[in-house]
Amino acid sequence: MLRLQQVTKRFAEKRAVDGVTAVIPKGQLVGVIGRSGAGKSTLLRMINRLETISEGRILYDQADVGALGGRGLRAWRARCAMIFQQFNLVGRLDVLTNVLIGRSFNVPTGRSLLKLWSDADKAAALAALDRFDMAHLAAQRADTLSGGQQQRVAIARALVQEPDIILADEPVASLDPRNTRLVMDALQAINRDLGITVMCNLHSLDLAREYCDRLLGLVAGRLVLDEAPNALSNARARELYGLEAGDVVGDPEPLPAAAYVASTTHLSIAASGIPAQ
Amino acid sequence: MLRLQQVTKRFAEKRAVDGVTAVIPKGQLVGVIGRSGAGKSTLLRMINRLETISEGRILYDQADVGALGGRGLRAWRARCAMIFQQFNLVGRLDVLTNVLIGRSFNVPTGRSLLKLWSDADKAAALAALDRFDMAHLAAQRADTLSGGQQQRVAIARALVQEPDIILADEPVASLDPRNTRLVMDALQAINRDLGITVMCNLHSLDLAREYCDRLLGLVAGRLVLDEAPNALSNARARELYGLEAGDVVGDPEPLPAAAYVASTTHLSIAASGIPAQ
Amino acid sequence: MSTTVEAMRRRYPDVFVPAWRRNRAMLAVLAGLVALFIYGLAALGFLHPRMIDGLGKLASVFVMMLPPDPGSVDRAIIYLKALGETLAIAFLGTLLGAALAFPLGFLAARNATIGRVVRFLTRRSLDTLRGVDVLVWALIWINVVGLGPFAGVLAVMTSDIGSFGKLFSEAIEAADKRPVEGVLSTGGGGPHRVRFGILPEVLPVMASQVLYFIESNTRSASIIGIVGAGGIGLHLAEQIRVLEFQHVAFIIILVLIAVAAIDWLSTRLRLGLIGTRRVATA
Amino acid sequence: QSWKAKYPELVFAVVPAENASGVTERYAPFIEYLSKELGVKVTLRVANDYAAVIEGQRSGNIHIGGYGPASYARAYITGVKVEPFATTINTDGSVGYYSVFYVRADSPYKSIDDLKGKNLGLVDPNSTSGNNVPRFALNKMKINPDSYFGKVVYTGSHENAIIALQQRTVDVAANWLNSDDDSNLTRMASKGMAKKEDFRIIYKSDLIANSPFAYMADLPDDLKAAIRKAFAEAPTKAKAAFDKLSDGKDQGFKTVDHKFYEPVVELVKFIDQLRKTKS
Amino acid sequence: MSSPPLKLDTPRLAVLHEAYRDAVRAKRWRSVLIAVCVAVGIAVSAVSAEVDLGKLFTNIDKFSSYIGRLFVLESGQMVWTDPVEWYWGLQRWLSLLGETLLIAYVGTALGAAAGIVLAFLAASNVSPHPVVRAVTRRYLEFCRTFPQLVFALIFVIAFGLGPLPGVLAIAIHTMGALGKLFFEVVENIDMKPVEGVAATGASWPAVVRIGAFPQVLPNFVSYTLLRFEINVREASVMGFVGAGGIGQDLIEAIRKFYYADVSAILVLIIVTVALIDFGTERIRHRLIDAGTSA
Ligand SMILES: Nc1ncnc2c1ncn2[C@@H]1O[C@H](COP(=O)(O)OP(=O)(O)OP(=O)(O)O)[C@@H](O)[C@H]1O
Ligand SMILES: Nc1ncnc2c1ncn2[C@@H]1O[C@H](COP(=O)(O)OP(=O)(O)OP(=O)(O)O)[C@@H](O)[C@H]1O
Ligand SMILES: [Mg+2]
Ligand SMILES: [Mg+2]
Repeated sequence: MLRLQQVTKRFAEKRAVDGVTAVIPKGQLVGVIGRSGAGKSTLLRMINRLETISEGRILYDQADVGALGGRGLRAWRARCAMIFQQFNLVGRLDVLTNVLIGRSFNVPTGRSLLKLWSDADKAAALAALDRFDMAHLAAQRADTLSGGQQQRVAIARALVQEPDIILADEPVASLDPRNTRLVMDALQAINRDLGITVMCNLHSLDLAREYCDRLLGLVAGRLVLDEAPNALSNARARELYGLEAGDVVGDPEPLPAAAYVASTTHLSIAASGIPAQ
Repeated sequence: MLRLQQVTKRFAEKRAVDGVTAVIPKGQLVGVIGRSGAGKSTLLRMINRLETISEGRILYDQADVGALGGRGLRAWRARCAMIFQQFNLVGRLDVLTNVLIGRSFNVPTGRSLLKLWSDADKAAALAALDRFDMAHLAAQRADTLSGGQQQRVAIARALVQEPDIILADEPVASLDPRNTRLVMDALQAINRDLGITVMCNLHSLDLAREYCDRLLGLVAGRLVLDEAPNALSNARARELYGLEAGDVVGDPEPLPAAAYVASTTHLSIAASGIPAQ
Repeated sequence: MSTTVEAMRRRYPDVFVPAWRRNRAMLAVLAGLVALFIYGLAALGFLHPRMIDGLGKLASVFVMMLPPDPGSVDRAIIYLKALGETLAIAFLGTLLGAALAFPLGFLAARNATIGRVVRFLTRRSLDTLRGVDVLVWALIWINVVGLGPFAGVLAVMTSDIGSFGKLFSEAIEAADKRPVEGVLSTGGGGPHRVRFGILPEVLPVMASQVLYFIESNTRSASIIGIVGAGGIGLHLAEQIRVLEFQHVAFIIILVLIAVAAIDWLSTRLRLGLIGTRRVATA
Repeated sequence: QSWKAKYPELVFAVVPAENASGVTERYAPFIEYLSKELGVKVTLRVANDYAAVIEGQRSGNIHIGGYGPASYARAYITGVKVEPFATTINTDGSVGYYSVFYVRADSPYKSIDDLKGKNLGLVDPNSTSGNNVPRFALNKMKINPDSYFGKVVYTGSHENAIIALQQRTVDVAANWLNSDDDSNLTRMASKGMAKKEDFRIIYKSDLIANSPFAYMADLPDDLKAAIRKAFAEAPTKAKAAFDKLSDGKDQGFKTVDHKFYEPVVELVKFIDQLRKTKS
Repeated sequence: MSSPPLKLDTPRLAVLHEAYRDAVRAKRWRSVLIAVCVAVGIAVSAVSAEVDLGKLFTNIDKFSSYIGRLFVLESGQMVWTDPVEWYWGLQRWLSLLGETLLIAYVGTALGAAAGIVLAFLAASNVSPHPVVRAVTRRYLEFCRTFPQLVFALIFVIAFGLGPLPGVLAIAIHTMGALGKLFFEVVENIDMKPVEGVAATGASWPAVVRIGAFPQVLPNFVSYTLLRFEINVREASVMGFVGAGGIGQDLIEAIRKFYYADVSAILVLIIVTVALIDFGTERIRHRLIDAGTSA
């Protein structure tokens, strides 16, 4: 059970996360939603302790996550896998090694330093890659992959960690529909079948509604919404995102073009020096 | 008018883009769709000449884009703005400067190197940022921004270029629904009102159908689909993405969980040495 | 379990080949280097019993240096003045060298040069500048400006251009190419690419190299002594020659303090430029 | 005096002696005295290397140079237009020093003849008393050191030569000596780094002329005369300043000319000749 | 199109512009302050260092005076007319060069290996503990500040004459110098991969080895090889402990004004330096472009 108690993160005077309190029971699939810059990534990063916690506490079962250090912190990180918004792969290493990094807590340091992974680990990594159609690229350098390919490598890395919790920061942002399905289904399957807690930042309300057991909504760092997805009315969602009516789900009604043209005009004046091609 | 003639890109023996031929008339809003790794980014990068063209030709009006060099190439790039999948901002510079870089072709080199931007340019950049709710962050360093914020900076940079063509590589991948609307509407408004051609890689078929005049579909680098969005049948889309029936648009029917568990089991066996928390 | 491994092995046999067998050439080179190293140790007398006997004597020399003592207050003042002079020469010479090497660094970098021939010629010129002994540079400059600190500035400058040019070019080559692409895609030219795509990233590296060289030139100061600029190096060499170890210790402590000060400054400056982003690495 | 307009500043360059410290302090009062006597500014430059003084005089940037005997000869041979005009007189009235070979007192060696196949420690290739004179002397004995001795090593400094002898790295070592109670060995003994009784001299060279001061040959004659006069009068007119130069170990200056250094020039030429047969 | 200069007319833009200016004002002041400090530093140093540009420019023609003499044989001919005479000592010089290379290699290898480990302990972004960091930094400072000459002397007294004390002195100095350069490289890396590895619970050595090391390897290699090159050139300093090599012959030739020998040896050294540089380039580019074997 993960407990957030008045968790706050300050950057200089700015509060990126502001007094968030929530209890996340084991085995839930929680979606975190909110506008860009609302503090979603920062919240997940604090749980993994990649950011220090400015105020408040994060507890897992009885342990105070904020107070961990040394091997205890490493063990916690190994148990709570993180999928990063920007993938955070080691660009100069190949795909397979990037995935195997997920096993480093469990492998003696000496072996991992020399990259002497066991065949079993390699097989596990390949299986995870294969799951996302990526095994054939195992030997390619991570920084030559396409965006979606990198994202899938990052997810495979989290899976081979065999964590208790997965923190996924927009795991499907760069993926096409089929891979989006693959990944969300995989997260759901892990969650249902192995009882792993999943916290997932999502931009698509459709996906959030479809897959999550519960939604947390952030606005400017504050938790303003905590309910079951089907209880989330369109009106609430609109508030959260500051949308015009009807924009929440696939019901197109674009903003009046005039709103844009107003500022566009400035632009074309400003650049009047350029011959209009 | 942009003409692609048998355009091909090889990385070693791999063909990332393979003999793509298409004619894109002025003022179209073209969506490029395809699975992750299909070659969408590579195609856009070749048009901007960030990748050399291995075979074939790209023509704009009469000019051979592949043969450009020196100032001609710079002029071409200034006219064909690129929005990158990974944003490609200069992390150590502030937001406003990053946007103003979009004006570098139009400003005398001396002035731009000293960052002596004119008030008009600054106003244009601020207007573009403001358009996406980002003007208040103008002085923040780009590498401390959230993912979606970075994406919006990148889009603002493209807009201040006042291009003839905008090449947008998944411009909404990291954005929440409201910002997705904002950006797509902005691209549409530019396209409609100023007649700027837009080529846009998109992962969401919903968005592609809603906004684009025409869709190009890539599979393993080959152009397999070129039609109007409403002509795109679900069956075709399914082929393109290799999806199960019903997966294309918001109609959930996840893959059987068993398929995943099969490989999950391997994982947990492979790591049998670790105490289960 | 073994079935999975077997299955995967069948499907992706390459992955299961041990890493060392995949890269034999690399391994051979490494083995060669290690062998040469061991040969070197033996040839240079490291594996000699004398080595162990000698370790005991080390301490006795340090004892001779205690307590550090400049002899008299006058001498301490002379040393301080000499240190100040050395700092001035090192500062000016290094800065000039860096300024002249700055454009050369770009010409010598693969991703910023204006042509392969230019790059080749620049790199070889830099090699020459570095390859020529500082003593030779000193003699050349003495012909122009005579003995004195100015010759020291010029000699420091010339010998640093070669090193800076090389270091700068390598920092530039190692820069991330994504921001560069971002700038190019807007129609930016060479100068823009350098100014916005490369400079923000390499400037902190360059700054720290310059600061390091100021520090290093303050320390070594051998050229400065040769060209008759006095400086702390001259006093140090003198005190070593006459075996006044307590004076030596005093001078070393002076230099240590100066170096620590420069180091502190350099850290502040550099972190100001790059901004810190610390991760608890456990 | 017409030369004052042309030479408003005279540069006096010296190299720290091998065996003394505080060169700047030593010279400061003397420079002040010179400046007062000559009536123009005299600037002291301390270089760490004779090569710098030689180059400086060649290019006309140094008007007065303090040389070692060998380095003066070097300047002469390489065509620098300089004239030596003064050298120092030691307390005992001598105007030079000696090069000696030491062996350990407990060793059986009595003369160079006993040392065939043993190891010789020289100081450094540029040292007069530590390299050139020993080689010259050996040559006069018809000995080619590189084949006669087992190994010839440069130890780097006079102190190192003694240390090397102490540690039996070499069996015989070259060194300098002014007189029996003033030598490198006595100075090391006073520091507790060596014991004088542990070593024995088996060879002592002819006198090596003391270090000369030399001015540029194309200075005006009256300036040259003024400089010579100032040097000659220093011990009487400015005793304190003069004594500081050598801690009172010198009596005064002796006027010399190039002839006085002819033997050293010969010596150096001999050494140069050896060079190409060395490899 | 006519171009009426666009003013910040809309009030909103004016406000935004003002806010931006306020925000960057502090930064700009800091830049100005640094610039002023550097300028003052230059002025003070120029006075102290007796900079005299007039002298420099009037005498600049003498720049080539010494260089010109370097290429003349004793016989008065230019060196290239008689390469055999020019390189009369080739055999000896080559063997000395070999010796120097070996000394520099062993010294650099010892120093660099220690420097790598210490660098990660000293870098503020990956150091395991602030105390470790501070202690390591002070230690590195000591190693590179303590004069090589003194180290060598101490080692001579301890171990006797020969290359050993020279190599040890070089190794210690190299450790201090490279350790510092290395940790600054480490402080400049992209932290995303490091976070990625740390987030899996990897141990400190593993985080450093996998997340940071591949990023810094090209820089480490080039710094190490540059240091190797410096050590090749500076091994001559060690001449007085009996570890001279080619440098000692060079210094002797310079001091005795054997011009042709100076140029001959310099050319040998320059070629060596160029070869090392060339090798550095090859290795670095392999690491930057392709090498998955970091
Ligand atoms: N520099 C490179 N070297 C080798 N292969 C590369 C390189 N760049 C791209 N590729 C490969 O080319 C293929 C196409 O990549 P591209 O980035 O164009 O895909 P994409 O359609 O944009 O995918 P995504 O939707 O995931 O971003 C991929 O398989 C990728 O691994
Ligand atoms: N190191 C930092 N320094 C200053 N501000 C920061 C830093 N990191 C994040 N922020 C700010 O904190 C806020 C929250 O950022 P965060 O990355 O958590 O947003 P997010 O909800 O993940 O947004 P997105 O959906 O766009 O990824 C943003 O306004 C961002 O600019
Ligand atoms: Mg985020
Ligand atoms: Mg892509």
